[in-house]
Parts: sequence; C-alpha cells; structure tokens
Amino acid sequence: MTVVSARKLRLATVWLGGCSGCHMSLLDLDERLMELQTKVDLVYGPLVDAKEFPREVDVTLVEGAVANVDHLELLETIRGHSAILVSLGDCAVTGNVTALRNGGKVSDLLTTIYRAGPGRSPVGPEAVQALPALLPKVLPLHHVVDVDAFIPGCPPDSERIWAALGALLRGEPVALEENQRTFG
Amino acid sequence: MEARPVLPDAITAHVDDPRRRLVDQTLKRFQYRPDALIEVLHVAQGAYGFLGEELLSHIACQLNIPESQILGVATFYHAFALRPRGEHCCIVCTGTACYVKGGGEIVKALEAAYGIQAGQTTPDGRVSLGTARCLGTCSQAPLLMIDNTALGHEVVEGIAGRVAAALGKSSSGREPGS
Amino acid sequence: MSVVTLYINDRLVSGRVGQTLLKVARENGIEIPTLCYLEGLEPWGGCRLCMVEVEGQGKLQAACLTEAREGLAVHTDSERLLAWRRMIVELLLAERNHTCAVCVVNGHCELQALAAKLGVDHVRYDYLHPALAMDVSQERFGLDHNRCILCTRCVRTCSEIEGACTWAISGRGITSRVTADLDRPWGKSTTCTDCGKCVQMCPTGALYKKGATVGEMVREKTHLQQVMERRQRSGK
Amino acid sequence: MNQQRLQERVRQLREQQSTNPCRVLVCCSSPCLSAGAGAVKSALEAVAAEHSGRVSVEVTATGCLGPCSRGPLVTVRRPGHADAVYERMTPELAGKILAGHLTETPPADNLLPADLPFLARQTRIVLENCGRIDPENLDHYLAADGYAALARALHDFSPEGVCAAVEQSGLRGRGGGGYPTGLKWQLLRKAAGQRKFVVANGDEGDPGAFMDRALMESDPHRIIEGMAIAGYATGAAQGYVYVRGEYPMAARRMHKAIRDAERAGLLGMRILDSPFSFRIDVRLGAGAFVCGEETALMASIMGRRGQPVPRPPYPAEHGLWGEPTVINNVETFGNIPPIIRNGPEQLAAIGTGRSRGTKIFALCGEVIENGLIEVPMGTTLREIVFAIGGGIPGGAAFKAAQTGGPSGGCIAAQHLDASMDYENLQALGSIMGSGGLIIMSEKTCMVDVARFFMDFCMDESCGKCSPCRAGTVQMYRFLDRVSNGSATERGLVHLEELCRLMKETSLCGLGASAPNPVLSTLRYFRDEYLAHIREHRCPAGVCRMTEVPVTLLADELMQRIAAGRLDGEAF
Repeated sequence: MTVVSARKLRLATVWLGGCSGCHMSLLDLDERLMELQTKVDLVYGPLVDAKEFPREVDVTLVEGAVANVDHLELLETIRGHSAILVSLGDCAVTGNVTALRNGGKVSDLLTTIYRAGPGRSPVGPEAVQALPALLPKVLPLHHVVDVDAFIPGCPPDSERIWAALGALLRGEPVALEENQRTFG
Repeated sequence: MEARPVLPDAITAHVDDPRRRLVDQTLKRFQYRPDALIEVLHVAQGAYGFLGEELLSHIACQLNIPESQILGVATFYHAFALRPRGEHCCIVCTGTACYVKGGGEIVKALEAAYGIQAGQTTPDGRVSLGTARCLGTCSQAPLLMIDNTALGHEVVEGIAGRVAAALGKSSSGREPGS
Repeated sequence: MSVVTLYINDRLVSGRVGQTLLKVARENGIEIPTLCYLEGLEPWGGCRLCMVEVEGQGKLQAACLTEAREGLAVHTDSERLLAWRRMIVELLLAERNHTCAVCVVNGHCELQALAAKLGVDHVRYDYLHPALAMDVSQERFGLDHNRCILCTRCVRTCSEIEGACTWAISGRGITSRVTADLDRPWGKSTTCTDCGKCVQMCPTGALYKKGATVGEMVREKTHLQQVMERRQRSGK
Repeated sequence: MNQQRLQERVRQLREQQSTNPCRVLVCCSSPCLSAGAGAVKSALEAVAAEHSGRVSVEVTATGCLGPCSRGPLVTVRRPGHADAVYERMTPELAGKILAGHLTETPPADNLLPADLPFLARQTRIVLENCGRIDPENLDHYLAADGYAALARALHDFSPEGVCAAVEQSGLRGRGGGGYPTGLKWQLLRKAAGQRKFVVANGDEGDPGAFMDRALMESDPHRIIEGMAIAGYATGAAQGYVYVRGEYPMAARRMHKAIRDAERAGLLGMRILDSPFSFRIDVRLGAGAFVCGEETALMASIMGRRGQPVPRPPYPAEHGLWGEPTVINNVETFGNIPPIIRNGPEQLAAIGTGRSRGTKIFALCGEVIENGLIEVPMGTTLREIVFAIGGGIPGGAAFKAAQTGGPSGGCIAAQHLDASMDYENLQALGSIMGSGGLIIMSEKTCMVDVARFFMDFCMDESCGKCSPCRAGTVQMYRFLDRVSNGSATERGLVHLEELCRLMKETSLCGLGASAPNPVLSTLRYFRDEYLAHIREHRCPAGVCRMTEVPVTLLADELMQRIAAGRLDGEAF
C-alpha cells in the first residue's frame, strides 16, 4: 500500500501492554524529531490528547502486547483505521516481558497479588467494572491482527526506528539490516 | 567379564531381598553386558513395581553405564515407571479403533469417577488410571484392562460401576507402593 | 590424504576425503547455519538447520553428517532452505521461554544472532510458555531449562571431552530435559568435576556462570579445539 | 535331528493325526481370551473327559483364526466331515455342541456358514497355520510342513540361490517401506564383516494394527524358520526378534518356540547336522512407537534410548554394533518359508504391478466383521470393506478408511475401488503401512482423527530433531484449536507449511510421515476444516466447539466473567 507523500503522513503511536520504553526510544530521535514533524502529522498517541482513534491513519506504531480486553478492542479498531500497522518493540513483536505471566493461570495470578497479596484493587466479577478483564494469555500483535512491519528490540534503539520510519516515509517496505533486527 | 565388586555400604543390605536376587540373576545371565539394560529394567520393573533411584544406581554400577544414561533410557520408554504405581492398574486403550468407537469418552468418564487425570494414581494408592496406545485387541474395541482382566466392547454408560466391580474381584498380587 | 572435489553453489571447491560437507563449505568460506554442531564434538544432527540440497538425491541432507564425495553438486542457500531454516528458528523460539530482553546472555546468544541473520523478526507460532525450573544448586554455574534448545552440546562435551558423563537427556519428545546423573540437582552430582566446559559450549543462556553480568557472558568456543589438539599431540 | 529324521518324524505325526477321531480347536489368541475362551476350553475338556472311555477327543488351544469380533471361536474337526466353526461360544454352548458331535447329532446353533465371505474370500498363505495349529507345540508345526523349507534351503540351495529365489518372488517389505526383500538380503550377503545380524521387527507400534501380534502368537515357528533361512542366505549367525512391549503373550510364545526349536536341533549349533549355526534372542520393546524405525530399533536392541540416526549409512553396511544388519518385518519373514518350499512362482503370480504376493490387514473400526484378513495385493478397498468386512454397522455410510496408522492417510469414499498396493496407496496420499485398516463412518470427524494422530506423533516423537519435536506440538495445538473452535484461517496456512517442513527436514520416518494424516484429511475433507473454522460447527457432531477465535474473545470473556466463570484458559 504505497503512501501518497504529497500531503503530510498521518502517524499514530499507541501503547498497549508495554512499559513505554519504546516511546522513550522514539523520543531519543532528538533533533531528528524536528525533521520528522515536517513530514508527519501525529494524530493519536500518548503524546497527543486525542480521545478516539481517528480514521484514515497512514502508519500506526503500536508498542506493547495485547494483555486485556481493552487492548484487544483497541487493536481491532487500529487495524480497521490504519493503512500500515507496525509492531514497535519486543512486547508487540513477541509478548516479551508482559507475556511472562503466560506460564500460569490468570486466576492464580489475581489470587496471589490481590486476594492473598498486598494488592488493593477489587477482585472477582465486580472488579471488571473498574478494570478491563485480563486475557487468559498475553498475545503479540500478529497473533490477533495482520501486522505489516516489525521493529524488534527492547527497546529498539532510535537508529532502528529512524531506519524504519524512513522506509515508511518513502513508501517502501521496512527492511532492517541484520544488526538492527535482533531481539532483546 | 567377572562380577562387579558389590559396594560395601547400604546396598549390600539388600542381598537377601528376593527381588534383588532376581535382578542380579538377570544381570549375570546377560554377563553384565551394557546392551542388556532394557531387559534388566523389565525384570526390575516387574519385581519392584517401579524403578527406584537406589535400584537404578545399582544397575548402573553393575552394567558399568553412567547413571545419567540409565535415567535417559528409563525415562524414554513408556513401560518404565520411576514412581510407585497404584495397587491396581486400569489401562484404557486409546488406539485408533478404540478411539473411533468411544475410548476417549471412557477415559473422561473414569477421570471424573476417580478424580484423577490419566497417568496418575488415586491419593489412596489403590488405582492407577492410564491409557495405552494400542493393546492389539482392536476387534474387542473399545477395550480396557483391569490388571490382567479385559473388558471388551465397552460403552460409557455405567463404566465406572463395572470398573469398580472388576477392581474388587482382581488381586494384582503386589502390595501397593512396594 | 586424497582430495575430493565437488560443486557448492555452482562453485568448484575441494576438501579431504572423509570431511563433511559442512567442513568443506566452511573451509571455502561458504557459511551454513548450525546450532547443535560444534567443532571438536561428534555431530548430533538434531537441529536440522544445516540441511542442504544435493543434486541427484530426493531428500535434503544434513551437511554436518553427510560426507563430501567426488563430483557432488550441493546447494546451500536456495529460497526453500532459507524458509525452512527460518521456520525451525521460529519453532525453537516458540518452544520454550526465550525472552531475550531479560536473559543473562542477551547479545551473546547464538540463537538470537541466528534469528537476526536469517531475518526472523517475529514468530508466527503459538508460544508454548512451558513453566520450567532452574537449577542453581551448583556453586559456580546455573542451569535454566527455559533457555535450553536441547542441542546436547553439554551432553557430548561432558562425555567426549571431560569423560564425567554427568549430563544426559531424559524424558522424550517435547518433555525432554537435560538432567544430571539420576536427576539430581547439579550441586549434588557425584560425577561432575566442576570443569565448566559445558558452560563454555552452551549456545544459549541455559548454562551460565553465576554472578557474571550480561556484558561478561562471552564464552570461549575455540577452547575445545585446543584441548582436543593438545590431547592428540600428547598421543593419548 | 537331521533331514531324514525330520521327514520321518513328520510322516509319523501326519499318520497319528489322521487316525485321531475328533479334534476340537479353541482359538486362544488375545482377543478371544479376553472374550472368555479360557472358560470355553475348560468346559470342552470336561466334556471330552466324560466321553474319553468311548472316543478320544483332543482339545487344542490354537492361535488366531481371523474373525475376532465373532470370538470365542471353536472349530470341530472330524475325519470325513468338513470343519465346523462355531462363533460366540459360551462354556455351556460349547459343551452341548461337543456332546452333540460325539453322539453324531451336531447342533446348528452359532454355526458359521461354510462359505462365510470373511474366511472364504481370503488367500491365506502366511496365515495358513494360524488358528489351525497349537502355537506352543512344535509337532503341530512340523505336521504342517514346518521347517521343510529350512531343510530344503540348507540342502538344495546355496546362499545366493536363496537370495535369488526371494528376489524372483518379488517380495517387498511388509512393514510399510516396501523395499525389495531379496535386494536387501543381497546387500547383506555381499557386505564385508565377520558378525552379521538378522532382526525381525515385531514392534508394530501403529494403533489399530495387530497382524504381527496375531502372527507371533499363532505361528511363532514360521517366523523363526524365516529368520533362519535369512541367516543362511546372508551369512548371519545371530538373530533378534524385537517384540512389542505390550505383547507379553507373543514374547512368551516366541521364547518357547525358540527353546523348542533349539532342543529339536532346528536352531542353534549345527542346524539339521549342517555346518550352519544360527541363534535367535528375543528382545522385548518397552513402549516407544519410534522404535519401529529401523535405526531406533537397533538402538533399542543395544539397550539405548530409541533415537534414530540418519541414513546413509544404511543398516546393511553399519547396523547393530556397527556390523552389517538386515531388518525385516515379522510378516515379511512369514512369507519366506512358502517361497522356498513351493518356489518363488507361487508368490510372484499373486498381486498387481510391482506389488507381489498377499498382504495381511487388521480390519477394524466401524465395520461389521472385525479381524485379521490376508488378501492378494491389488484387492480393492470395496471388496475388503463390503464383501469381506460385511459393510458398516447399522447401514451407515462409508466415509473413509485409514491405512498406515499415524504415518498413513485416509482413503475417501470416491476411491473405494482403489487397488490396495504400495504404489497406488502412495498416489492416494496414504501409505501401505504395516496393514492397520480402520474403517470410519459418518459418525467420525476427520479433523478429530487428524488431531488424534498428531497427538500420538507428538507424544511418541523421540525429541532428537527440532522440526518433529516442536513441529508436532504446534500442529497439534492448531488442530486442537480447529476442533475447539478457536482456529483462524491464517493458522491453516501455517499448518500446511509445517507439514512440508517436517516432511523435508525431519531426521527419520516418524517426523517425515507424521504430516500424512493431516495432509490426506485436508486433501479429501477440507470442507470439514472450513466448516469448523468459518461456521464454528462440527459436521459429524464430535467436536465440542467450546472456544471462540481471538477476534470474538473480548465479549466471550465478558460473558464468562458475568456468569462467574473465570476459566478462560483454553485460548
């Protein structure tokens, strides 16, 4: 899907079950952010106070794994409204640290932390009014929706992000060099 | 090859144990050759009911095979058990013919009846529920074995009752957890 | 020592009789990925990453085990082989818990490096996330089953080089595990000589030196060759 | 015992058997025993004792006659009368029938029709003695031309001559591989090496297959004779019979037969006073399907983990303990004595194309007549299922026949007229395999069958090579998702890719053939897969579709939590 480069590219960044390290790495672009904002309109994300995920987004960088029901629904919306969806960072690509809970059961997890542990929040069916229900297993993005490009790394350093964004701006598929696509 | 020197410590205490004598006779019959390991394990499993650590260590020493490789062989094959099995064994055949005629349902029914998963033993050590890939009597499908008696052409309805009855009658001739 | 000549990727190369295709290829600068193979150890042939196409043979051959014979025509990097290698790396990454970000050998792991080289930037299969134990009973080293890919380098090193035969694979199929003696904690093994050769040979973070930081986890892989050469030279 | 005394003893035995007024054969193979044949036999012996004053009756326990689902079976054989075979015997009925025969008023209840298609339409060569002789009695085997082939081979044939005869017969491996047996023996005969070995593969790990068990339990001497001839032809002095761990009775009977043969001078040192010596040991398997693969089998015989090693080098050059070894299936050895005794032409005349001779099938599943049948190669599936097997119970429709077990595939209804031989079955996407033939009706869900076989391969994988160890698990998980309703079509693409990966890169036959059941069910029943995935429905009604694909997981979870269920674990 080539992106028309005449008008500014509509870019969105989202942060699901992750630690925001990838967004901080995005900010590490430092002075290149100036050059980026001449080509890109940031239409959604933690750095923008848009409430609803907008339509006709050209590129969405999604950080973090799908850990609960809200993530799942938001990701479906993102896929529906985005031309190109990019998994940003190991959590989105592999589930990484967020998925470390997958070895056990959700009910054991909630019991250990909230019923028997120090956690303060409500438990059981009434909890779901306040908090989104946890999925039985944390999933990487491409196990839920089709993903067009992957930027591995925890966090992916700013060079990789810049290389990927460059390709996307030129309308080419993302093809990172060997040393830029290692996990971890 | 002459017989291995028997270690001086606790192992010699077993010399009068008839099961140990049976294992040692088998070792001697195969002239302590390492390739007799599986035959010896069969005899040991038959005599003791399971392969304890001390027993495996003795066999490893006699056959001059590293202990790690003995464990590798003992855990590779389905027939050998490293933990004591129940007094009675209830094996449900889940070969293709039995599965196609409802063997899977029978396993689920018995798992519910005894509150254990296939491959486990009831807490009181009385019954071990297991499945087998194929017992070779497909014409009696679906079939299950209670110790040595077979229940062929079985159906799910009332299976737990018939298994309990068969368990009552059969004596497996081995005290539990030996 | 008679020479054997063959074609690898349509390039005429030569090697000594008895050498494997892998050795001949590597001596001629042709790279074939491997994980379970290690110079100095008996080839195992389990990881199946070094499969190559040999003209005239229907089935793919494992380069680490197939002898180089006169006049063979071998292809090591067809599109099909690259696809199979990527899929095998994906299967390995999904089989156990390879969370590189929090791994003790992050940056020094052969599996991690191979994934990047082959272009595996995501795993399409279900992550199995098995709940596996760790064994830190050994004084200087630790064993983490979550990172083990069952390449048996440790087993072969311990039996062929050190001769202690502490390690062996027990269990079968997906439940196979590296175990010491009769499944004893490593620290209580009666045969382990604490030599640490297995830790040097492990491709991933399964066997590691306790207390070492991620940066210090550089392993010495050629260590084995020198031991073997000195052993040959000393005529043992 | 040399050849003349052997013929002398055979003549004596035949004469004694012909004078015997009444012989009762009770099938005591595993299926009939588990259906109560033991009690039937003791009842018959009691009746025989009552009449012992007037007429001597010989009650014999025999091996498997074939129609196992009609067990327990009793055959009454009286000179001048046709054999009377009775089905579903109970102790009382058997006693009544024998008493009736002895008083010349044979009752007709439970009498099998003489032309029962199940028995009449078979060509029993390998199974000729099964169910007609007492497997634990050497004399019975000798009376049925036992060891005549061995005597003839030692006396009239050179080793090359035996190999040539086997090659001429066109016999191919009955274990499923289909490699020409004569060729295999020639390779071993020419191989250098002082110690050579002959191995009989009786591992028979395929679920739903029991031909080798029936043969080992019913006619063990035949296998020993076949192995001895192989030893003579190839120059081997030691043989091993690898009996499956789950067949204790077969192992016992093989042990006894070996001891009896050695005591009679037909095995061991200087057989029949000839310079040829041949020893056979029994090795008991311990529950590992992979040990059916020849290199894993050899590892198991050597007391190691049953893990295959790549080939080449083939066992004929580098087998047990590095020495040349030939490995054939038990049924293949069963074919050898008739080749030497009646000449290779008899076997070569039967069969189609390059598949010569007969094949034993274990017919079971959704078919009226369950049991053991031996039919010429090239018999059509329709004849086996409907003519011999009596069709599907309850008139249900035939859906598929599964051959080759976990390494085979299914044959759909449109190929009912396919001829059962090596090449044709392969073309249909299945394999001949060891002979397990499981018939499936509309009640069976093919996705569930594929899942069942993948669960089997996943559990039986030896774990040595990564495509099979990890690939079978991923394929099983996806098939499990299809049958529980949480699969997506994207997964179907990955499944087919994994099938090709395993076929091409697995180290041994288990991994290379594990995808066959999946590929063949996809080939013939793809619509069932799509019905499960797209319409969330199991056409056969077998699969419990309790889960949902990830796209619908959100509201499914909310409903479960609202209903107090927190067990959303399946996804």
